[in-house]
Amino acid sequence: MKLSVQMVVVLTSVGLLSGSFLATVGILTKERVELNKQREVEAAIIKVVPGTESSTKLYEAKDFKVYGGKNQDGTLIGYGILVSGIGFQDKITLMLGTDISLTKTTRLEIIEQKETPGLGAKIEDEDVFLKFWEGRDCSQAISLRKPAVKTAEELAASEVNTITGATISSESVLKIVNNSVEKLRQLIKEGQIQDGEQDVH
Amino acid sequence: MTEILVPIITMTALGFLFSLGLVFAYRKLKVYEDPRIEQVSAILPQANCGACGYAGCRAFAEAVVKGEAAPDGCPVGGEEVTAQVAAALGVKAPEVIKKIARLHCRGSHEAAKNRGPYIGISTCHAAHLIGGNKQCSFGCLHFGDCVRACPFDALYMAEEGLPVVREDKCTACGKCVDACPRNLFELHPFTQEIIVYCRSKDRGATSRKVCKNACIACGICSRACPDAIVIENNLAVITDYKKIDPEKIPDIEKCPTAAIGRLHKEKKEDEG
Amino acid sequence: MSTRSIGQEFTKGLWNENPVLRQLLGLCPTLAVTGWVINGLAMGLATSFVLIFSSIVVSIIKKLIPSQVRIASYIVIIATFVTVADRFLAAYFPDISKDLGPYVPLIVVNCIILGRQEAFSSKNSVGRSLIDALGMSSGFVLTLLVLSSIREILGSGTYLGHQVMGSWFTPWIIMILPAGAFLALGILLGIALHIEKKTKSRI
Amino acid sequence: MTEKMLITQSSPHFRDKDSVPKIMYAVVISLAPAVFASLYFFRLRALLLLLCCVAACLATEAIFLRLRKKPLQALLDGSAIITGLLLAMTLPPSLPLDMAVIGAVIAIAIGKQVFGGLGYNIFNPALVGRAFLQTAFPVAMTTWIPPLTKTINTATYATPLGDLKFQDAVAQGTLAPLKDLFFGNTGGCLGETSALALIIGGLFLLSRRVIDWRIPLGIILSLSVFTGIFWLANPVKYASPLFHLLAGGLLLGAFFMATDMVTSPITPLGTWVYALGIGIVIGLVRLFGGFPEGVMYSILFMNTFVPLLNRHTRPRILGERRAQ
Repeated sequence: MKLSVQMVVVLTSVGLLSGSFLATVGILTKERVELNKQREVEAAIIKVVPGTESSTKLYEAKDFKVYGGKNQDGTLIGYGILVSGIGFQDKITLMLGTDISLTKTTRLEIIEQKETPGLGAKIEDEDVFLKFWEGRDCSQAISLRKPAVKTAEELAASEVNTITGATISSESVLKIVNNSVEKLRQLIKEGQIQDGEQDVH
Repeated sequence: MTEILVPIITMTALGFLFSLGLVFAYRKLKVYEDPRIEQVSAILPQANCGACGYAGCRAFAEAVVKGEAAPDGCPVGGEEVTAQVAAALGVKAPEVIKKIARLHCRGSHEAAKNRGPYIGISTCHAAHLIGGNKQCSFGCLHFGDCVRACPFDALYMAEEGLPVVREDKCTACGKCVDACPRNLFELHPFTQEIIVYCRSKDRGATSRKVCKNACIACGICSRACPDAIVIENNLAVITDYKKIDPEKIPDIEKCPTAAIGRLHKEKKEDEG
Repeated sequence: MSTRSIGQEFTKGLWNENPVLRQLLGLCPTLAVTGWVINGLAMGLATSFVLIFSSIVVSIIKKLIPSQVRIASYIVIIATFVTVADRFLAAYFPDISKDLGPYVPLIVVNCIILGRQEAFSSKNSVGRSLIDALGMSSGFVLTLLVLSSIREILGSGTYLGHQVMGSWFTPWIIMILPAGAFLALGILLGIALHIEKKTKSRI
Repeated sequence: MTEKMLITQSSPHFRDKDSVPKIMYAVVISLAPAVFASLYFFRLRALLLLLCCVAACLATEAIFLRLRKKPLQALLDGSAIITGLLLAMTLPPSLPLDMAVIGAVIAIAIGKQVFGGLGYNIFNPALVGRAFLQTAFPVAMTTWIPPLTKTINTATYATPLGDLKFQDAVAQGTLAPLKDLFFGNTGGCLGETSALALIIGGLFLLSRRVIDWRIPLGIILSLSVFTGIFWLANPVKYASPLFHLLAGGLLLGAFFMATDMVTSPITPLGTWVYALGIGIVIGLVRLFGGFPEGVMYSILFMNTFVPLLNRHTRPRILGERRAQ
């Protein structure tokens, strides 16, 4: 009997102590962790929606978040869509900036990817991939230009460049982007997203 | 406040519930085990070498507690372990004599004649299959299967081509005895001084031809000490080493081929 | 229990009982996060932190814990320190924390840590456990450092993010992929065995 | 020492006029047409790559023989030269030479010597070297230049299989003509472009009975059937079996890589399974995989099964009966 009591007491108190310790640590670090996350998102919005001074979260679902970028006067100037989807190797998380009418992309940022280094990982490369995503016509589905071209001028309005040797990664990004633009358009149509309602701050 | 309370309560509750589960398991699923098994097991060297003849140290401990094995059954642990095991079981420790592996061959590169060059897998087992490269079909093959088998690093291959036992490291586990395809190793009490360094059953004339250090069954040793040494199958065999009194039998050094000899004397010479 | 000197207690973790090279423990983080030196180092230090503090705590309370609940208690203690390490990285080094991903929480199941608690801290004094944990941690950190140095220099041409190879060098991308981890670890293990054999035969 | 001694050697005590060097040099001769074809199409680049690979393989082999304290004569058995030649044959002509040297060192060191040298390796050494290069330098290994016989003014050029995979060449009608594939007037690795040269070399090896006829036949059959089914079902989307046979490294792999004596099965049944498996895996990779070409990976993949195939296809001993 004594042993059983000892077992219960010891394990319970180990649990109690560890719980208290973790609670303290959790409180001490919580603020910073959240600050880090927020900063990262904010930095991305400022990049993808040029001219942004502050941002608001407009919609949140799993792997799909919409932020609004506002200028100095507080008027909404564009959307930043934070979205994740399947790439060649693993999940690709990216943020796409569009103008307020959802007709033109402003910029694409890759937040997280684990594509093949040297091939698929070039989706993070400014000169090979990202610069071809600026100012594309997204009022219709964007398509991929194969084989790759040298300059953005050679592309049609709603075309983006492919990466030589990494067609699958390029296609994955394209698919994620087209889906998310379509989804956002649907949400706006349904009236689920309105101008700056849920303020982050 | 919830930020503090929720983790504390969760962890405490989990600890409490799981400990209840463990108490239940401990009580209901308990298998009775003789506590002495644990005790004996803790004393053993945990080398799990199998020299005792059981699957491992734990199995040996079970056997000792059941009375199936003797407390001195662990050759690796030696005297100390035997004493402790015996003490744990409450029996008197039997007198332990440390054993050691000895090589029964003196057919070095120089002494034993080659049959011819050997081309093939360089292990004793492989060479033994096709008769070996030595003219003597009983002697050491020099490929060192025993050295590789020794788990205690107690064997090394000497320049002249014979494995040498490091007395301080040998635990008499018997791995070399099993490894040698020609059964040239045997475990002897450490105190045994006289040893026959040959296993050749060839007739004297043949053995003399193939190896300088072979036993040629001349019988000088057995005549000097008829109680302890006999000639069997053209080979001198020590039947009872306790009956040999090496001090009283100087004749033993008269062996014409040095196939029988004294261990500890040699050692003293080395040291001197 | 232990009959080694304090010095031996420390140095055994560096070579003779090096957790990765000799005991082949903790291979999951060893293979997974050593593509870059900074990640390898962070992983090594996080594991060391958990190992050292768990060893201290376990050796302090070893007499209080009945053997029936020891594993549960050790795991709770280890998991607590792992959570601390995880939170700390997330708060102060968010980039590294993101790179290490699930491998920080996975320290809980790193065999090196529970292994040392079971094999050492639960039987030895606080001082010895601390020395043992320090030795094992140093062995682990050093191994990760060597492995990640090889992989980063060959795989990216950089060291700690600084370009060290000239422009003539094309990075061997295989080295930062899982295949490169296996190759590098295999060669490292081979070298370790070779050295071990050499030193042993000389005695 | 005039005394005559008996040489003691383990079995098999077997005399044959074939020896390792003899077989190896037969392979070298059979590679000659493909080597000349590569020299014709890619000129100096091909020559430099071939020399670099062979020299690096020989040097690595020599270092390892030295480390293992084995006689340096083993260098002359030709096996390292073949590894070097075969590796060079599987490299794109524009590959920088330092990469080729790294590949050759890996092929001999990791592919062959760590297993114990000739006869003990599990994988085809040349393919191990190539697999390493493919993963280490994916960009350089997938950049192609047109053959110098073509007067196209572009720096880079796609292989026929690359066109098929990434450019929908069948639907677009831009598939390379079979005539070009047959003579070798296309982009690709050094030794894979000219089907004609490979067939001449392969037939030479078959006539000398250096290689097992079942392996090339099995690979060609299974790939033809596999791609043929899809082609018949949808000729607009899929290329014809003949295209698949002539394009890429299939013939090089079927005649020279998969037939490596050390890494292929020894029983007839095992050989069939091995060869058919290679063909099907090539088909799977080419039609549905992420890479345009799958010969290298499929041979390496089937190499892993060789010990298993040998064990499970062992012929019954004469007179032995299955246990009731």
